[in-house]
Amino acid sequence: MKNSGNIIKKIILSAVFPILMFVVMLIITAGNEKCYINGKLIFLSADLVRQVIINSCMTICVALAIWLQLKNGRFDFSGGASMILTAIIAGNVGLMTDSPVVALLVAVITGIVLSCVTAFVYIIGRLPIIICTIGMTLLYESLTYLVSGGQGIRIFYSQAHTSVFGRIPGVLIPTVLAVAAFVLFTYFTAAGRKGKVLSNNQRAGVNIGIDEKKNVFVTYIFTGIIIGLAAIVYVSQHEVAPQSGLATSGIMFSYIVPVFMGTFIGLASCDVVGIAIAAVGMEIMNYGLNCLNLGAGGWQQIIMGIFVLGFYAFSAQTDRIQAFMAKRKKAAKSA
Amino acid sequence: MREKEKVTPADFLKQHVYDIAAYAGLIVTFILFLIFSGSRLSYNMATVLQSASAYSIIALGAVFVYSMGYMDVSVGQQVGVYAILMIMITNAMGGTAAGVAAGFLVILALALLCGAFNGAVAVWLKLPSIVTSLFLMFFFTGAQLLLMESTGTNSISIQAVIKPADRNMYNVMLVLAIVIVAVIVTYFFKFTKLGKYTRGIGANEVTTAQCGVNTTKWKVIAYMAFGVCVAVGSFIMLTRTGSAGKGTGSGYAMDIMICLILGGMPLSGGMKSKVSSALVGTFTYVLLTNDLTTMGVDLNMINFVKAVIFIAIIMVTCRKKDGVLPR
Amino acid sequence: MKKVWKKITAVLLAGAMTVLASGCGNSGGNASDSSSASSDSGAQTSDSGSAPAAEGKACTIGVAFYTDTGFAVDSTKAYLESLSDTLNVKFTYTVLTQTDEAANLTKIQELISSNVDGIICTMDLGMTSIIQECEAAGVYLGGYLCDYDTSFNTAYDQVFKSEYFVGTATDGQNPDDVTIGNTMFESLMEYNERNGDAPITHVSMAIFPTWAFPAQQIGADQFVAAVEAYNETAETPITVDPLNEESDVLAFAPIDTTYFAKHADSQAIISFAAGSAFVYPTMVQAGVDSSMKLFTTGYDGGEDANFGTTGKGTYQQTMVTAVESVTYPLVLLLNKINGAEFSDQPAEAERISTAQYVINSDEDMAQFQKSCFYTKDAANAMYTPQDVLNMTAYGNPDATYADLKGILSTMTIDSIK
Amino acid sequence: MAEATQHELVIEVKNMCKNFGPTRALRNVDVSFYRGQIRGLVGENGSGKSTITSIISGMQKATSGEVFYKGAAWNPGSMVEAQKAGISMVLQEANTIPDCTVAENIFAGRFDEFSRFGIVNMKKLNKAAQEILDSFGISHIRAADSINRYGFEDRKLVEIVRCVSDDTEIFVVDETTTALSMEGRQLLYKLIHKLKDNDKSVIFISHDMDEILEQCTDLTVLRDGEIIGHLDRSEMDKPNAEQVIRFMMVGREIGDAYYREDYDSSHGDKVALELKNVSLGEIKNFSLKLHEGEIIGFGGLSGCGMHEIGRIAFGLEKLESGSVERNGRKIKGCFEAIQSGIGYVSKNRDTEALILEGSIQDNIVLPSESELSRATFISPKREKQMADGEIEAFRIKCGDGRQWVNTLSGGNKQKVSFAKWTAKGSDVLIMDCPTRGVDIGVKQFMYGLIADMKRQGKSIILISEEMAELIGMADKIIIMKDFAVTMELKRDKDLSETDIIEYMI
Repeated sequence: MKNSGNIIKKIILSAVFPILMFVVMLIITAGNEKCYINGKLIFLSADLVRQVIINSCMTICVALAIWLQLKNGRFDFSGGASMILTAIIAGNVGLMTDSPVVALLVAVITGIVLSCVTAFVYIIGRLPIIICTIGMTLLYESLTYLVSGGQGIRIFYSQAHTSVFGRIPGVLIPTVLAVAAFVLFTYFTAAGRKGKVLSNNQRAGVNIGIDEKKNVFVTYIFTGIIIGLAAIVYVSQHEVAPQSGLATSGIMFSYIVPVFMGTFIGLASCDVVGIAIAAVGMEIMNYGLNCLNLGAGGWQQIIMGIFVLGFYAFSAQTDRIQAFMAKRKKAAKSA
Repeated sequence: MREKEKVTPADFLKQHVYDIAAYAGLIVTFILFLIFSGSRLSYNMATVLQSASAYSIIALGAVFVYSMGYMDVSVGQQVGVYAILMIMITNAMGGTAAGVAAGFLVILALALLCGAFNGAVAVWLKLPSIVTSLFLMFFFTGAQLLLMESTGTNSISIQAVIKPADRNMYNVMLVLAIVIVAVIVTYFFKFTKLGKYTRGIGANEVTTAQCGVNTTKWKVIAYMAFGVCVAVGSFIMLTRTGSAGKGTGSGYAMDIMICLILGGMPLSGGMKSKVSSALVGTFTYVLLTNDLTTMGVDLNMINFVKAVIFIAIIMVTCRKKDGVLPR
Repeated sequence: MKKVWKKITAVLLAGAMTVLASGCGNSGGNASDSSSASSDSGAQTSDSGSAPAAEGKACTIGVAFYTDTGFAVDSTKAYLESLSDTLNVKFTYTVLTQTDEAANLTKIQELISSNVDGIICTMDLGMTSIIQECEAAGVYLGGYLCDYDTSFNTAYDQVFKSEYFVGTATDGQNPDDVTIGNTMFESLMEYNERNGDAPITHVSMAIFPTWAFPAQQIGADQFVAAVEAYNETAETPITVDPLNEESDVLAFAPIDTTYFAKHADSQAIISFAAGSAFVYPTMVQAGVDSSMKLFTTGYDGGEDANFGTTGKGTYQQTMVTAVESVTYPLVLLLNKINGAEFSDQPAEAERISTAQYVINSDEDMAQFQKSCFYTKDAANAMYTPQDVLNMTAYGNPDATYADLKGILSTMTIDSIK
Repeated sequence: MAEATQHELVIEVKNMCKNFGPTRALRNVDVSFYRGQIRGLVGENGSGKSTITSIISGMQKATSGEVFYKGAAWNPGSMVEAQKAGISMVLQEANTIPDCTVAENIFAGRFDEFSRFGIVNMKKLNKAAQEILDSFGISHIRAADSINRYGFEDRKLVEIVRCVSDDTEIFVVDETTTALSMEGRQLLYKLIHKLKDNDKSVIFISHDMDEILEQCTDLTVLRDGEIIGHLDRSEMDKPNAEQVIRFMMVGREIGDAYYREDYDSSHGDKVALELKNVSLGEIKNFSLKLHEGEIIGFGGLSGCGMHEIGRIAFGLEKLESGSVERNGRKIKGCFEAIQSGIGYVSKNRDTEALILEGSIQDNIVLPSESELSRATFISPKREKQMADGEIEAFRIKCGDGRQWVNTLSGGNKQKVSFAKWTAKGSDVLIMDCPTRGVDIGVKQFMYGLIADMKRQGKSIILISEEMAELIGMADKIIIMKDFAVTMELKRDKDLSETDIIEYMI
């Protein structure tokens, strides 16, 4: 009984962020005349739900791919590049075969292959992960110019029958698969458990008998699956041009905020839920900003920056807050 | 008690393999440069000098930050905003020399402020300094867009003469600028507390702090030193075109990181950090890009070739021999 | 020891790869012996007094694109390469940024370093310093697909009066003679004629910021004026949502889904901004691609799948600049390099509007699909290599500047072979 | 050389050498281990005990020599390989994995045994882990709990549980007991005797002579990387066994210029460092006066709070109340501490005291840069002079000052972390376990140095886990337990370890 009560409490705690976001944006938009068309508040429309779901799904997929590596102690810079290259390959194949399902399969396979290549170079080269993945990012980005004649993929998303995974309800399929892959890996597989051990005490883990190289490979396979799924959502929603100069890291970074926020929010429940909720909250904010015409351009960047800093600064103080709370509790007890 | 060991050539190679690799990269790109520049060699030398000037000055400053094991992703946007501000201030003051000076002082002050922010706020709020620089990146991206929107054009030009009319004079000026900055940075990095402490912080922050070093203070100073170089670099970059736009400076942060890696700078910082990595890396990078263009490499292939070379070099310079995979 | 050598070999290998890769680039690009050709030209450029050969001297022209991929780039490359043998020109390419002057200057400097004799530049960013470089190196510069508006208005003396600037062929949106608003209106009328049962009566617009594309604001005003004139007599007047400064001006990011809420009654979007990249994706995402129509410019590939009555029929108009218009700067550059000049050559460089392929029906699309632009095949070009040679002053003594200018106005949808 | 002949030989080390750079840790060692034995390995720090076991159990490779395990050549590539072949080792340092459950800690290397198609059956895993814990008699540790909930001692027990399985043939206990309370020790003793009775072999490394004499069936003594001799049970039962063993270990009577010779505990009157009613966490109202020329020793089990006292005295901790003062000046951080002439040799030598990836010179001059700096300029020549002076004075074995610290042996590393403060000219030195992992020669050198410092009027806080060291060096010994002082002892010739121990446990 106590346990179920706990879960409900956790869920409510986790849900506070998007609800708060919704209320804040509602108040702001309601107070701004720009947000009314014919006396109707555009923030409160069916479009809000649709956009938030579509964009959250995209965010969740990418965020999970980033988080899976981070959780295992590696910061993988190349995730964005793998995703873009996968998206271009899968999109072109999907266009050729006229089948989104084939595209999905190709995306997952390509994602796995690229991730394995990254893992291979990492293991063989014994390079620090950031430097290694910067190199792989440059390589994958350069390959975006060499596949499909450097054209990227433009019309996959714009054809209704190929872009089913970019819209409701199709977008839910890759998202659910990505979440499933993440949960399966982290909470059920031996590799996930080993990864957890390695990330907490790498040397001890290796000494105890974990084959680190094998573990890295398996982790990358799962990352590859999630990257593939993220790629199919991405290519179903965007036109994908070839990239260069580590621009893909920018694409990846634009999804990284929910990762950090998610892990913090997830303290109240678990990381997957946290990331999902953070994604929803962020998208509500974005939609509200769009209603205010602040969704793009300079102000959006500045708001985003302040938001990131503020959130980070807040979450970094958790130990101070906890210490403060503990002190108060103690004081209350003794009193 | 002291036994001087004999240094064999093999040992020498082993100890200096990173340096050798970095310099080999520079030499190879330079030879290719000589071969493919053909009849316009002297012109092309000026080209390389000009495109490397801003990079090398900023990279030299970045040595302080990278030697602590930190990085700054906001540099590109800072350069952009500084260039635009410099133009706006100069033009507002009627394009006079005083305007140029005032503009430079303003961006210098801003750069120092950003340095202090990166150094101090990160410590106060217990944030990794990448987060504060991420914030600055967002902030300056926004500021750059807003500033350019306020001008109503996609490119604004400075109304003062900030570049000698004579091309040779200009090139000499650039060489002088690079040399002066390099000498100053070398001095501070090798012969003063600043460099010793930043390297110490990079190698082991706890130890350095326990040696009585106020790490917060020196972090701030290191970031500020970097800020000075960013301001100077922005000005040098501005002298090239005399104009700036929304994309000015974009990609600088990543390019400088690549330059430093190519020059053999360990991203984790520490005692192996060298000033020379900045110059070697920058010129390798600029020469490589130049070579690929003069050689007429297919546009779609250029990035691929660069990536392969980058991976080959890091395979040599960054390989770790340890029981566990490096993170 | 062994390991050390291994590492050193790796570096050298990387160097060797560079050489190899460059070899690939050369053989892929041009079959002619480039090294001798380029070194010759370097020496010959200076003595422009010598008598030009009919086929022109061997020379290299650098082409700086505004983007690295896309139909316009590929088809331009294909067309230029087809001219290479006949005109005795080798082409090398580079890509400029759209926002960074210093980066562009570097790219142009690199082109000059690789021994080009002339440059075709599709961007007007950092032009004052670029033209200085060209003057210093004795390299001529021409424009293509770009109105050089910034230079025209703020640096006319430095750029247009420079003897090294030959002029530019703009992409039909020259701020001096904007027609795009009227074109859009005509396409709308044509659509309503074809669809008399369900005409479009309410439209909204989208443009890029004025500072980047001044012609688009003018075009929008022109369109509104045309509609107002029409409404005075029409039975079913057309409503145009006035341009909302915030939501309808795209800061080079796709329009937002809230656009559709803000223009809830609109049946079609008249996008002066490149619609297939900045408007259409959002339409698909919001699910309005079958209920709303899009009149726009540019062709990125794939638009034909939903054009006119095909597919969802979202696209009802697009406009494309023919790749053959590159002949304008090319011919002027070749004249300069070969020391020849038209008898009616104007004293200062000009910017000339190119006629556009206006595609606003299924038939137009079918016609467009035969063009060099669409097929990326020079065999479909309007002008053969010999035609181009005949346009030059040295290849054809009778050729005139007026003819060359005239050619730009012929490049309409109907002239596609 | 008395060998128990009735036992079967299980592992044999022949002519083994191991060099760490210039240091020779093992010199031509021959030793055999038999089934049904608990063989103690004793010797001073750095005598090579751990080196032998770590080579046998795959942690490192021998420079030369051979090992035969069950009759075949044995050359394990990793600890994993050794463990699979039946050789398990419990290390001195904490080696559990934080943020994971106890069960995960126990089965980290063996998840696959509980997996089908790569999916781990956590229920089965937890159950198996609990069964093992129960069988070891430590049911108070719950398999499904996070390891973070348990203290150092329980974690050590989990480690032991992780190492020992049915397949274990050889079990190596490397100075594990220091971390354990009596209860934990009893558990471990029971375990090794059970293994012995099951005809397995146990290698037991400890500094606790009583423990060794009580628990081991055989004993091997090492000194400076060489086997000095073997003792069997009967020899160990002789009344003078302890003295014999000690003599074998040290090679001469203890007291000969090893520790301080004088028993003069006088010191200056001036207070060099004072802690006034300091409170931090568990430590409440702690006060201390350190005088000029005084050596105060702190003893206790790890976790008793003595290490924290060292950190507090150096200004590394933010105090809840009270103050640290030197010459009337309050010390609020290590910067002020160093400025007022305090130096600190951390017990975490490799992570706190030294920049491993830096040269000897870099390390030595780091605290003194301010003194070396002349109008911002730091002369490389003066730096080199300072470093070379210290290298010379400390007789640090190295090529030159540019050699990296991580290539040095433990003793020489420790010399470098001392040299930092002598170069700086610090008058008060706080040393936390200064002779941990240091070989006997260096140890002797250090003691000599500490004695010299006292004579020069410098003040020293000596925090140590080795009681002999405290007895041998300190003017006053403060024994701590559970973050409080349990006893203060004056320097006395007759002071013995047993006198101290009762206040520690």
